[in-house]
Amino acid sequence: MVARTLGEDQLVVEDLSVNYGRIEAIRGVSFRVPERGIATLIGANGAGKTTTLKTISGLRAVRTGRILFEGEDITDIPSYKLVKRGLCQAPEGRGTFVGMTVEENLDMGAYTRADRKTKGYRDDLDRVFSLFPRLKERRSQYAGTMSGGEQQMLAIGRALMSRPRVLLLDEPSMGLAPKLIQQIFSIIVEINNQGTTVLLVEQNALQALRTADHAYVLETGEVVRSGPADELAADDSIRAAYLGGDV
Amino acid sequence: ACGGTTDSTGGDSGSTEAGGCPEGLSIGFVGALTGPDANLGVNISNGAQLAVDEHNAESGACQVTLKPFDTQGSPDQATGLATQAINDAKVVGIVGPAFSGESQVADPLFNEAGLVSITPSATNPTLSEQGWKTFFRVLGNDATQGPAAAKYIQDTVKATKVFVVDDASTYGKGLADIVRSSLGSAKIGDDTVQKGQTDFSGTVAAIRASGADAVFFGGYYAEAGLLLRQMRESGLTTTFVTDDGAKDDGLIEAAGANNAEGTIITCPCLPPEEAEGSFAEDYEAKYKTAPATYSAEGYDAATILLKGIADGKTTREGLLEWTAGYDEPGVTKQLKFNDKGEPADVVVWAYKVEGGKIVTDQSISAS
Amino acid sequence: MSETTTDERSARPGEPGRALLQMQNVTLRFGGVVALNDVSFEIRQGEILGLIGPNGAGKTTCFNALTGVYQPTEGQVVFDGTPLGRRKRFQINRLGIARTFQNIRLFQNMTARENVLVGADSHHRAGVVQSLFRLPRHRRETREGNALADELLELMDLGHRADDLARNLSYGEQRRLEIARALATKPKLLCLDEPAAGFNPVEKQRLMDLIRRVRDLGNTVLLIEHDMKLVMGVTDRIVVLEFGKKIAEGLPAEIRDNPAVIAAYLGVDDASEEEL
Amino acid sequence: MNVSLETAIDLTFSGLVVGAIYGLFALGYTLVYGVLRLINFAHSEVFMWGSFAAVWVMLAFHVTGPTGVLAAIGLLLVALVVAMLTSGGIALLLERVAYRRLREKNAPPLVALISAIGASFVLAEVIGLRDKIAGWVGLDGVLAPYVVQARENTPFYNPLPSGVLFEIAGFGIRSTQLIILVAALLMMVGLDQFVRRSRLGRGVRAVSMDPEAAALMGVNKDRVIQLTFLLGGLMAGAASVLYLMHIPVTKYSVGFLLGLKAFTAAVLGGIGNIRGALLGGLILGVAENWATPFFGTQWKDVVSFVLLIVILLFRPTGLLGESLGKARA
Amino acid sequence: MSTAAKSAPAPAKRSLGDRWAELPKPAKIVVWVAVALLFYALPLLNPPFLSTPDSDFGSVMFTVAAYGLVALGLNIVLGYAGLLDLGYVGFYAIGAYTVAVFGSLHGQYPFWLLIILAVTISTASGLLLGAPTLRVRGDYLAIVTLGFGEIIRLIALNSDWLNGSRGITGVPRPPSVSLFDVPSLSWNGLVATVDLGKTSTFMEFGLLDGVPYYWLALSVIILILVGDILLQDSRVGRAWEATREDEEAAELNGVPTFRYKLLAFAMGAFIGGLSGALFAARQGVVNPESFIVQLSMLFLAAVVVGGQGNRWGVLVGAVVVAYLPERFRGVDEFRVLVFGVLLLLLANFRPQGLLPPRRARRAKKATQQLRALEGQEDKGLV
Ligand SMILES: Nc1ncnc2c1ncn2[C@@H]1O[C@H](COP(=O)(O)OP(=O)(O)OP(=O)(O)O)[C@@H](O)[C@H]1O
Ligand SMILES: Nc1ncnc2c1ncn2[C@@H]1O[C@H](COP(=O)(O)OP(=O)(O)OP(=O)(O)O)[C@@H](O)[C@H]1O
Ligand SMILES: CC(C)C[C@H](N)C(=O)O
Ligand SMILES: [Mg+2]
Ligand SMILES: [Mg+2]
Repeated sequence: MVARTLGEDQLVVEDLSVNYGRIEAIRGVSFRVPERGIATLIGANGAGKTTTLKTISGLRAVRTGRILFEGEDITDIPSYKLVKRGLCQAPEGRGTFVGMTVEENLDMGAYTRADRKTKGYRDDLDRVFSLFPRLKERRSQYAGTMSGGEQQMLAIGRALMSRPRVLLLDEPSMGLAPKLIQQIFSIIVEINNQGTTVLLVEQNALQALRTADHAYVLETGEVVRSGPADELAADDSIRAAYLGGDV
Repeated sequence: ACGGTTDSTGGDSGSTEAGGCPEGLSIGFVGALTGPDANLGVNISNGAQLAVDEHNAESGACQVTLKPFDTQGSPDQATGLATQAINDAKVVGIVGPAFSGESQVADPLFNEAGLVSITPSATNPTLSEQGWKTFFRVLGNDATQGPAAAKYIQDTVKATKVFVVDDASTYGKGLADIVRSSLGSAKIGDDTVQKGQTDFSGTVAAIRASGADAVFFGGYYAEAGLLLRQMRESGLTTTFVTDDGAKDDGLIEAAGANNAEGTIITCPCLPPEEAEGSFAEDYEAKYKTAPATYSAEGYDAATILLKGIADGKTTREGLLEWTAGYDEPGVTKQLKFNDKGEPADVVVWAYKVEGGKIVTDQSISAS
Repeated sequence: MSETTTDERSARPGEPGRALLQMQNVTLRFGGVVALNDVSFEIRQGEILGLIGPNGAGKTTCFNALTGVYQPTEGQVVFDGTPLGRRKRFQINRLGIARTFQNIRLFQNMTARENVLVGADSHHRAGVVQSLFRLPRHRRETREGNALADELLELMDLGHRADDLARNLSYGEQRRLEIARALATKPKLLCLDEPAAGFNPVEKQRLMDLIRRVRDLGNTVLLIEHDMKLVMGVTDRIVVLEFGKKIAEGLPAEIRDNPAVIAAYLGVDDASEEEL
Repeated sequence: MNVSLETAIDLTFSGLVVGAIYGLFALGYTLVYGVLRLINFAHSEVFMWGSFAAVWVMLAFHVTGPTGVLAAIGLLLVALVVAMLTSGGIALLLERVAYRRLREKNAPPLVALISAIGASFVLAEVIGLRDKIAGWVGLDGVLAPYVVQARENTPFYNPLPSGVLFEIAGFGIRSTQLIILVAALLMMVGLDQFVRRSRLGRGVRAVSMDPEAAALMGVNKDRVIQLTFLLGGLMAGAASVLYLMHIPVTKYSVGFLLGLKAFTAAVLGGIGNIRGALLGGLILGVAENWATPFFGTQWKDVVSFVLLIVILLFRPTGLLGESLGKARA
Repeated sequence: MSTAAKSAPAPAKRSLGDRWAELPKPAKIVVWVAVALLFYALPLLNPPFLSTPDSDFGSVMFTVAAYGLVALGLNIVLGYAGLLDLGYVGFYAIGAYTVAVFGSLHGQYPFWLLIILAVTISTASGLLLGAPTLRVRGDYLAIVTLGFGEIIRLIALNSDWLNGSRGITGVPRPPSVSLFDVPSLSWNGLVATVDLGKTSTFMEFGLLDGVPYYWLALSVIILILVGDILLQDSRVGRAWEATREDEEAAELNGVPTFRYKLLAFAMGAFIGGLSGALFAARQGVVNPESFIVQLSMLFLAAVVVGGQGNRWGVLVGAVVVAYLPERFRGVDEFRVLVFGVLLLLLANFRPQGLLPPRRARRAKKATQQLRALEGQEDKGLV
């Protein structure tokens, strides 16, 4: 699957530590995502995956370490500025705007874009709608009344509307039907092929490892393993711990 | 220090000292010194202060201070302040409370504590009918002011259709109700507004709709001024008649001099310039302004107490007895009370706004 | 916990056990959206019934219809012989239906035990007077409630977290606490809405065991889940919805091979399924 | 009571005038509620400061009564700008002092209400004690006209001569009233358009629904919040000048009762909704006026509260309130 | 419920709370009684610094107690059931007016009957207000209740039957049973002398001495506290909290939330009415002006500043709100300003309240245990 030529490191995380009060959620996490690459973070519940993504997006304060985006230090840059720079996250638990319609939610994805109401914008909207026909069908339904999986589609679609150069996805397959999960992963590959770098956090480790180039395994806040995704997927201890082993 | 623990509340321990001069002796002034209708209270307090100063300046006088209890004109505040005054054993007499509403709540407490209170201004007639032994007032009440106002409206203004507005206060509503019944069928419309209200559009519309040729307002100057202004600004030229609670420059200020022109004000108070002796000059010398509404009455009320103290009545009981039996000329009238605490001598005056000032018009005969 | 008798719970896959709950031609519309379209199926005493279908098929809506959150536009839900009609939600709960939520909804600022106690309280009677004067009923119910809570927390592997605030529990613990709370209401029917969402395979495995244990204690379980391994591994029968309509019903093996289900839901080439 | 056509027009028109002021004032409550889901209790003081700014402008220009029309318009515009800036500034200060820290600390929402009550006391008392405060810094002499009788009514001298413009069924529509009504409506329409056209409206709604997700979409939460406070403040400042043109006195506590009305108006119309504030204000103003001939002025507040309660029972989120798609079970 | 203490490794430094929890029951009772006695004796001890220089300490203590009672009541509504009531003063007013109307203006009923009437009528009004309006959503409930409070005041102010703005005087006091005199202390610096000149007569309810009223109110507080403790730790208390946390989830777990909200409202009204009745009996007069909206805000401030949901906290809050302004009457005109600043500071620097509810404390405790488990040291922070 690593047919693409990877560029330079676009996103670099160095020695990152983050606390919730006095609880250390992650400790000294380091990894890098090359341009046009797909990296994945896997790990059990509470390992610190979400925290890592939120910190990259500027939602959590860093205790130590730094984050580089396209060579620039973005450690202390607030999240709303990062979107403009091309870094966007589809948050865990969806975070749709429940009182807005589907269409308004998608529009929020394009909040920082100057080209709203232009063709480019409409094309993007059409693309999201063609990826998720259900959203088109329900464009004026309140997001809060959408089903769990429909909201998940909306969250991903919304993130796409910002035309990110780096897309952070936090458990995009959560709550989706099996058929749609396959679809989601092919969408990830597709947008990656179109040039978007992806950092993927997944419980569905097997799929994630199949999609990604490189993988990092998080355990209680620390990176305990890393390597090319296919190698890890073949590793017995990883299989036992995260892929459901021999069931 | 002196007197040891004379802190007892009823004043019983103090009676042994009759004739002496306890240190820190004071009389209290209970009334609004701040708040929306503060001018009225300040005038009275100034009058009383003048009396105190004059008393203290007498050689060998027992030094007295005037202790202010600022009710802001609110009965709610008055309860606590009255209790505070009662608890302060050094306070042997009260000038006030100034307004009827606060009198209503404070006087029963004074009565229970046996603390004499002489009001220079509260005019609600029911105050003297509660059987309070400590209640005295040095001016006529609204049972005379009300009919007098009605008489003036009908005889002098020659209005036949009168719209009566009150502010729901003890005083304003009490007085307005008396005016209403005195007017009889000449009263063609009614409204009650609220203290603190500023927008009177509804009332103005109702007045216009009634086609009244005179409006009587029972209440204080803050609301009277605004109502008047809004009437005039909406083009109503109806004669505006109001009461002692509105007899203050604050009325003219709130209404605007042009709008206030020609307003009639009734008051059971003596025009200060008519006061006996050198009161007006002394007042002006001290405060750099002419005495205003009820300054002279305040002076009189304080004087009664101060003369008692000078006579050695430095206990609450002593002063109460002294006041009940008082019969001497004051600057406003002969000061002498009946068994209800009402003054013997009562006159109601009409005033008029002319050239941006309140000037004396005429006295209205009571009958 | 042990209201059901042994013979009732012995209903096995395919066996025609007594129908505990019947959806009878239920239709539910939201404006133009038909979330449920003439859906009928039944849940039998003592079984684990899987409810699957694509996203937005109407599974959660089904839960909402049978717990009183929404009223069916047409048709009715019959529980244990009684039509639910316009019963209030708490009344339906007291009839014996308990549920968990697709998005966890615990009483965040109460301890784990208190969360379970709220559930246990649903079949208690003590009111203000009883509580104020610590009358016998209050004391008995407190005793029983605490015993039940301990038992259930233990069952859900939460014994050590009994006195922690719900919001301080980890995600998986919160999911299990939700189940404990629902069980505390002594339901005849327990409805689980995607209980394994966000779990990794190991945790899913543990959850499967748990669900079986709950069933073995005499409960009937209605399970919504997208994880096929879990669904296939634990359910006795499966009902499949698509666009608000029932498109299939049967044993897990039948469903797995049902072409309509594959087309609508499972997808043709389910690689992960093969591999596992 | 028989109400003639003239009286009906009188009651309705003057009700609309007051109602428009309520509506303008109510925007501050609605905007802040829209984004923070909090009742900005100190908004009444934002209004009050604006009114004093306007009074002081007239004092500074030694206005003591009607002037020529052109001069009057100039003066009123100056007063309007100064009052709006003052109120806007106070609103920003309020956000900074009473709200920001609490937001950062994720404090329970009611605490913000208490913080706002505290701020409201402080803001009101500073005006109520301005004579004393000026005394401390030794400026009481210089500032005398601005600080006299700090607790009492302070008059506003309207430079605009008022006269009847035209009559409807015998009722004279006066210039001041018409100006107030038109100005208030214009400002509200302007704000509504601004919020709709700019990204602000969307940002506000997003922040109120899910601040974290909003940040991830590129919404600068702090900026959005500041902007809502600022806009609410500017509108309150404008409302205060219009109010003074209608009722030419103010005092340190003027905001309280009016704020209560404005807040009621906001809720009546559906709090969080700009057009709702306008609608609520107008309805409230008219209803209050009509209460007078039927029940007496003393009952008008009861009438408006009962009206509010009845409306809420039938429309639980107010007249134009959005029926929020709630998070589902 | 001390299992947590058992299972968790004991933190290095035990907090006061832990040590208290470990005391044997008789010892606890002794401490409780001692504390209660201290509170009864407070106005007689007249402690220097604590005592109010500018107003009668006994009267101030009564006011504090009345506010404390109100705060306890509002705490049930707000702290437990999570209902924002901005018109709580309405119930206070109803309680006060009931006593005044039937004790003075339109009747001469005996005092204790008046109290019963007062709580009955205020509870009924709580039910009457709650039944239709408790279906209204959270924030809207705030304005509905605010309106209710205003309506009550306006009715009192404008209805002739209630004497309008004149208010009602001659409200009956509790029947006195003058038994014996209790002297109070007088302080000169830090030296106390027994002041025989200033005595309080044991249960003589007169005009001047606020102390017996304080004793009465304190006794009522203790009764309510006991009830509050028993109720909160019961099915009812849990149902309230569950309703506050997540109404729908509570409903689906068998809690009839509407009924419990109404119950909380009614109990709040009961306590508010009771407090109002005591207030009227102490004042001897009631007046519509005593029941303005701002008072509701003060009540609310007491609950929030103290720590909503914690009964001890809200009592502390009541002290802050009722006592501090009296203590510092010296700053007179600046009282409100200072109070405003104080509210601002408290809100910003103690957002959880002076005594946060146990849930916040429990969360903190959990954090500590977690740290202890992780083998980290517990630096600072009790
Ligand atoms: N708001 C918070 N307050 C306190 N602790 C938190 C908070 N959010 C997360 N944590 C803790 O931080 C750690 C890492 O959590 P995080 O959500 O990053 O894990 P995760 O790997 O994303 O898990 P999951 O697979 O469940 O999403 C956990 O121990 C968690 O309990
Ligand atoms: N209140 C509502 N208003 C409008 N449409 C609604 C409402 N509630 C649900 N729907 C729609 O009904 C359909 C069924 O939703 P439901 O939540 O039952 O799906 P689901 O099967 O649980 O899906 P998922 O697996 O994604 O959770 C969806 O298309 C949803 O958008
Ligand atoms: C000072 C006076 C205007 C008071 C008024 N006469 C009253 O009775 O309240
Ligand atoms: Mg996560
Ligand atoms: Mg669902």
